Amino acid sequence: MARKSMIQAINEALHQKMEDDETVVVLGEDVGIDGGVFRATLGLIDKFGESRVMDTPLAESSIVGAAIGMAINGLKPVAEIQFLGFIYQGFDQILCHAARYLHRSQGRYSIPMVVRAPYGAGVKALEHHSESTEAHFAHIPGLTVVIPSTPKDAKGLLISSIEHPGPVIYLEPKRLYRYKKEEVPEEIYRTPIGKAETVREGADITLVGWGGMIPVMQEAAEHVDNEGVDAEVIDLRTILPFDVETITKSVEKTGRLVIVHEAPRSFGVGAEIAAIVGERNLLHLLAPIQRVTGYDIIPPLSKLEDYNYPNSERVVKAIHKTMEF
Amino acid sequence: MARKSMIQAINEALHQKMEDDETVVVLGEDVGIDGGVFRATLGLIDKFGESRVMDTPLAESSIVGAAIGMAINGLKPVAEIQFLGFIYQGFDQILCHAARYLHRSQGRYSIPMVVRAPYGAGVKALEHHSESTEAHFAHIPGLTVVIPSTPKDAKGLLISSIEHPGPVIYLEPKRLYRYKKEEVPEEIYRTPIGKAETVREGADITLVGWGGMIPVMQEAAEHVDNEGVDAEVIDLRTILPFDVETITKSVEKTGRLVIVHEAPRSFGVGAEIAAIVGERNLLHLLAPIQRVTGYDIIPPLSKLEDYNYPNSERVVKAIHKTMEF
Amino acid sequence: MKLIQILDENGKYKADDLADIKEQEIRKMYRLMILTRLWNDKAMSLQRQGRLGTLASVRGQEASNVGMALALQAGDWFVPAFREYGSLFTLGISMKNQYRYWGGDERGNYIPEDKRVLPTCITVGAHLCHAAGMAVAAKTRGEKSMILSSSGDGSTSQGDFHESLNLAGLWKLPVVFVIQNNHWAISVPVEKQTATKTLAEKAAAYAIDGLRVDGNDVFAVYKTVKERADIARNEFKPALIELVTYRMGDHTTADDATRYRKPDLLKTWEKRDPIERVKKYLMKELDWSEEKDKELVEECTKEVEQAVKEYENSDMPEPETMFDYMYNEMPWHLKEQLEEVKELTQAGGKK
Amino acid sequence: MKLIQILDENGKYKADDLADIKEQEIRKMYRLMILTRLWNDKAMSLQRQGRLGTLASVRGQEASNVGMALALQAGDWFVPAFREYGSLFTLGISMKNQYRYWGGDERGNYIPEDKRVLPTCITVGAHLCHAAGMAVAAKTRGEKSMILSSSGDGSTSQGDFHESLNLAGLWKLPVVFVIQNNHWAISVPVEKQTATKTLAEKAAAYAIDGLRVDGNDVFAVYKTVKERADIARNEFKPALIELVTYRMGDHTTADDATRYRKPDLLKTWEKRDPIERVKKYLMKELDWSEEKDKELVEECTKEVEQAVKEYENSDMPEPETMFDYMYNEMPWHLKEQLEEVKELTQAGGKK
Ligand SMILES: Cc1ncc(C[n+]2csc(CCOP(=O)(O)OP(=O)(O)O)c2C)c(N)n1
Ligand SMILES: Cc1ncc(C[n+]2csc(CCOP(=O)(O)OP(=O)(O)O)c2C)c(N)n1
Ligand SMILES: [Mg+2]
Ligand SMILES: [Mg+2]
Repeated sequence: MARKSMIQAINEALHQKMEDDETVVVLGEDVGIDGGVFRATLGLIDKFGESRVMDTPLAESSIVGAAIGMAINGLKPVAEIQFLGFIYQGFDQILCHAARYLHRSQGRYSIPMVVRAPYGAGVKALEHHSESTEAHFAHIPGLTVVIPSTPKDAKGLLISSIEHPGPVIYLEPKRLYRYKKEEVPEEIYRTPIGKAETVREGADITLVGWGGMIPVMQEAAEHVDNEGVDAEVIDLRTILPFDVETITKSVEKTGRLVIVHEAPRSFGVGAEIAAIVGERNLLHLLAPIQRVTGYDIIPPLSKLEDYNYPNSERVVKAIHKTMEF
Repeated sequence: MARKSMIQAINEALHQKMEDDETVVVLGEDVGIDGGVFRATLGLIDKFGESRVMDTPLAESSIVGAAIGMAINGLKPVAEIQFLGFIYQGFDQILCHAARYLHRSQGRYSIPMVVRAPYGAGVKALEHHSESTEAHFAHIPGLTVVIPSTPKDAKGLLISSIEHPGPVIYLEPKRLYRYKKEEVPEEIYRTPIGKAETVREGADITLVGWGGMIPVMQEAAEHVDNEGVDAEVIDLRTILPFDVETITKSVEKTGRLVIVHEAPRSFGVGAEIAAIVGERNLLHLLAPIQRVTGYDIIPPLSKLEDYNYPNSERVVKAIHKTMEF
Repeated sequence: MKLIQILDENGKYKADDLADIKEQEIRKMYRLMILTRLWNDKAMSLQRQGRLGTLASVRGQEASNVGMALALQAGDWFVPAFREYGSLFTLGISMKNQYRYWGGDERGNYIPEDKRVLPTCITVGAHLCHAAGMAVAAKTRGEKSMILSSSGDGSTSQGDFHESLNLAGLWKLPVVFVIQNNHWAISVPVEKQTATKTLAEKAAAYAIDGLRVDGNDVFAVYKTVKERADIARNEFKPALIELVTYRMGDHTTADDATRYRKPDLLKTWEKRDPIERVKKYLMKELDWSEEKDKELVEECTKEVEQAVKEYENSDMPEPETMFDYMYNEMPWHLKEQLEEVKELTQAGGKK
Repeated sequence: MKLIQILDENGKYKADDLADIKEQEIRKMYRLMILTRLWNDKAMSLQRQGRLGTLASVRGQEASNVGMALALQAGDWFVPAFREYGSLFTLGISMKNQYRYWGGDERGNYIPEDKRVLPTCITVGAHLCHAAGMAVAAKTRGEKSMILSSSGDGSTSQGDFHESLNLAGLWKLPVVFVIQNNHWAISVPVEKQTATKTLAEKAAAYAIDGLRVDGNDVFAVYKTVKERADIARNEFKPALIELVTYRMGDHTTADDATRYRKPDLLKTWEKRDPIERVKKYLMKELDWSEEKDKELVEECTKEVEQAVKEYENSDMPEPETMFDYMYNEMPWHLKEQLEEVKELTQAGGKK
């Protein structure tokens, strides 16, 4: 087993699934000779050729739309949207078509496709390059929305997503692409969709987050550990359908919940988690559920990026507030 | 004062604002000689001509996008999207541009525009004609999202929206277009954006909803009134930014909250309301907050439409459950 | 741009062009056009009686509908918008199911496993991208098949039209995009969609061939689409084909075209009726008679009535079916919601 | 399609075509191109030192940038994408602010009230719709002004390109769409964007004029855009102008073009440098000398260095400014969040 970064793990998953299943194809802007602007598709075109690794014109609606057609006609397309901020030109195709063909055709047409997109802040980029709008996809019935936070999960979840019979939005926290390396099994393996991972067990308070927030939450958990607060950290991994059981069980144990996401707070994914925990666990709650999130603003350019991106200090503050309630 | 339906009130607001302010223009599919498929723009073209009432090509991205340009260059466009289900072709223009020019230009360019769209089920139409996806717009920083539920508010809120200096998504519950008539003042008047309306005062439980749900909630409130439960009914009217004070004050009084919306439940607007009330009013809550909503499915075609659309029976059930907790 | 025509409104025809269309095929076309019109007439009357939902009438476009679908070969795909049920019948999709669909029952949109047809697509233009993607798949596999999409004049304004044609031209895809130019997008005449004189000339922007065909001439439609389907299938050369036809009815039953359309326009087009001219041809060339015609109409009427009967006798969809096919496997939250619905309906919820 | 050229790479020119460009204007063009290149070179080196963010280099496109902007008249609007800061300088937008913008400070995108210029638009193609809408407004008011948009070869694939040009052709809008065809969209060469030989020929799909210009010939760019701007302004006739130029650098500083681009391609285009050929012309015709040239470069370098100084001396934006201009009036939830931020930063939050 070799140590790999998340981007290497993603690249490996693509290589292996393309080898494993000749119906898997890759398309998107610059996915060919360039290997993608983050190198996720590096080397694919050399190995699998232009008919399976397609540099597309600069047109997101047809990237998603053509992928739908490919899926209907026997392929398993993995479409790359260069940055999540540019997916909106193809949003109609996702919401009204990818997510709906199975129902519209009453079971005749499954849409086994993956739309991959780097998301979130942390690389000091230009406008539209730092968006974290998973909530828009979570509110689309028929979709599956997946966000890994480690190299190992990135590979396992991408393989599961490619093998999934329906459309999957697979969001990659670009800040973690090269954040750390870890042992990643060589072979093809699956990380289950719909299952959260408890990355740190704790008795006093539950922290739920995903993607780029996991290291932030872990740092906060270590910090309060020194103060005698034992935090449980849950990596949600799948946003839709999310693993409600792991969350509610944890809250039943701890009685306290802080949700962390970098997306704007209002009407974000955190709201649904808070709402459902409130519905199911009201009597377990020892304090109000807190949300530590990006603000309801446009992700700032590099100079102010860090002020919007939740950090462990803000999470610790929320933990304190919750513990002291 | 004459009695008018909601669609008549909307039409009157458009006539009056176009007369009042020559920078107001209307554009969209079939808004000209046809007067719009629901007749919201009836008679405008005769009075104001083709240069101010523009039948556009069938292309939503440019309907929204051109409206943005008009707004930048001194007009106040009111763009009609024929049904909310078709707005997604123009979603990028709304999210990445209409909502962002003010910030992007650091105050130089305001975008005084309104995007009107009929939304929601209740007219037994084809696919995409019954969507209620206000949550997608609520999660866009920079937007204002307004939904009237009465003829009087429809006029007052549309006038406020047209006069608003920023972009407003104005959603019209098509089921209520001709639902009832009421006295609507002849003159130009404004209903404030951001203010909810308590349409029924009550002491025991708070019901919050908007648009097509208001009559359903009122019916449920009448029903439980007979059983001795005194329900307060709040018409939210503005979804973003919503009137948190009216809701939390009511919950502080009643200790119980049921949120009603026809949109899919998960990650809907109800989640944010539940989350924020949970944050602010945990100790006031006598029972878990309930959500009575459309299911997480594609709005069914006519034969099953009523099974997805929340009705007073479902609201009453939730009230019972909440009261009995 | 030249308008391709074989059979004119008076039944006059270009014999050379017609040579390779078999008699049997002509009879089939005629029958399918009549069937389509009868289905349509019946649907309109069902709608008026509240026995069917909103309907987009296909009256006037029967030659376009039938001609293009007949041009397909086994293995080819058909990707319709919403005004192509004549094509669907031609391809063997059941008339009953179309009644169900327009009657507000999702099950009507089910396409049997042995048909290469997509379900109705309401979002104007979106399905053109799907057609392009399907063509990529066919080409990747080296399959000898092609994709035929159909959409209206209004669809040519959409970004998706542009992106799909660009892809098809660039990647040399086995796809033919048919535009049924019926002159209207609801109340908007085609002259208000675009400044070009024809829609076919838009093909130039994608370096693909554009052709313009009399869409009320079933022979020309059939022949042109067939030729281009063959080229697409064998040579990977896409095409854009504009069928010049006319929407004789309202946009849908929810529309009233008298609000925006001068009646004399209709009269001009009535003379160009796609069915009448084939009848004239049949009379002149294939020993047809009023009597035979009446028989055929009666036979077709029976078929339509049988479909109506089956439609009206079919069970109401169960409320639980709203949750079907949302996912290949139902996730927990839908299971919970399904239970809610079951409880409500068992308690005698509103039907 | 013919390529419009006045000044070739050897400094040879068509005297007739040049007749109506004044000497003074030529000197101005030259100066602006040099300024742009120097600003750009400096920006690249600041970026390498971590003193600036990701930058899209404009090297090689100075003639396109400067020529099109100079063609505008008071009252006209300029609607750029992101590779037009040479145009912005030409229009009097401050060099300091462009450093701030590319340095990751929103304030750099502020456009002074007296300039009719839109801020940088990153979403490829989207701003073409805005240009069309602005042209509607100008026409509605009967104003004598026009809108000039600029975007890249990649943008021609977007649905928004199609929809905007269709609108412009249909409504006869006073707008000119300039495409800076620099042959690349990141790693994708223009031959992989579309099957057409030129981008200008796409104008046919909208019944508007398409023109193709040597984008490294500042005279031809200026003259052609000016002519079409006049026509747009006075006759409400839109146009599509393809400027054939070349991206001499990487896509941005985050890109490495050696991964996908053959070096010999660059050499060909180096010979076509837009600045060199004007220098040759100046030398031959306008009494220019190496000495004067050096002086000019020195003068411009000082200007650039002054801008750098101002940029680097300008204060960091306050964290609170993230909330500025989200709304014309700040709503309650942003006020609350702003208070959160203030508390955090006063408590010494991470800078
Ligand atoms: C994207 C989108 N916008 C709006 C509509 C509403 N609508 C339904 S049909 C129609 C007109 C379509 O015109 P055309 O494409 O010419 O097809 P036709 O109805 O004439 O067959 C419109 C605007 C839609 N279905 N999809
Ligand atoms: C809608 C959209 N998709 C993707 C991107 C990412 N991106 C930035 S620039 C670029 C290439 C642009 O090419 P072109 O239009 O030719 O302009 P150039 O960079 O050559 O000036 C891409 C794909 C984007 N900015 N917008
Ligand atoms: Mg039409
Ligand atoms: Mg380019």
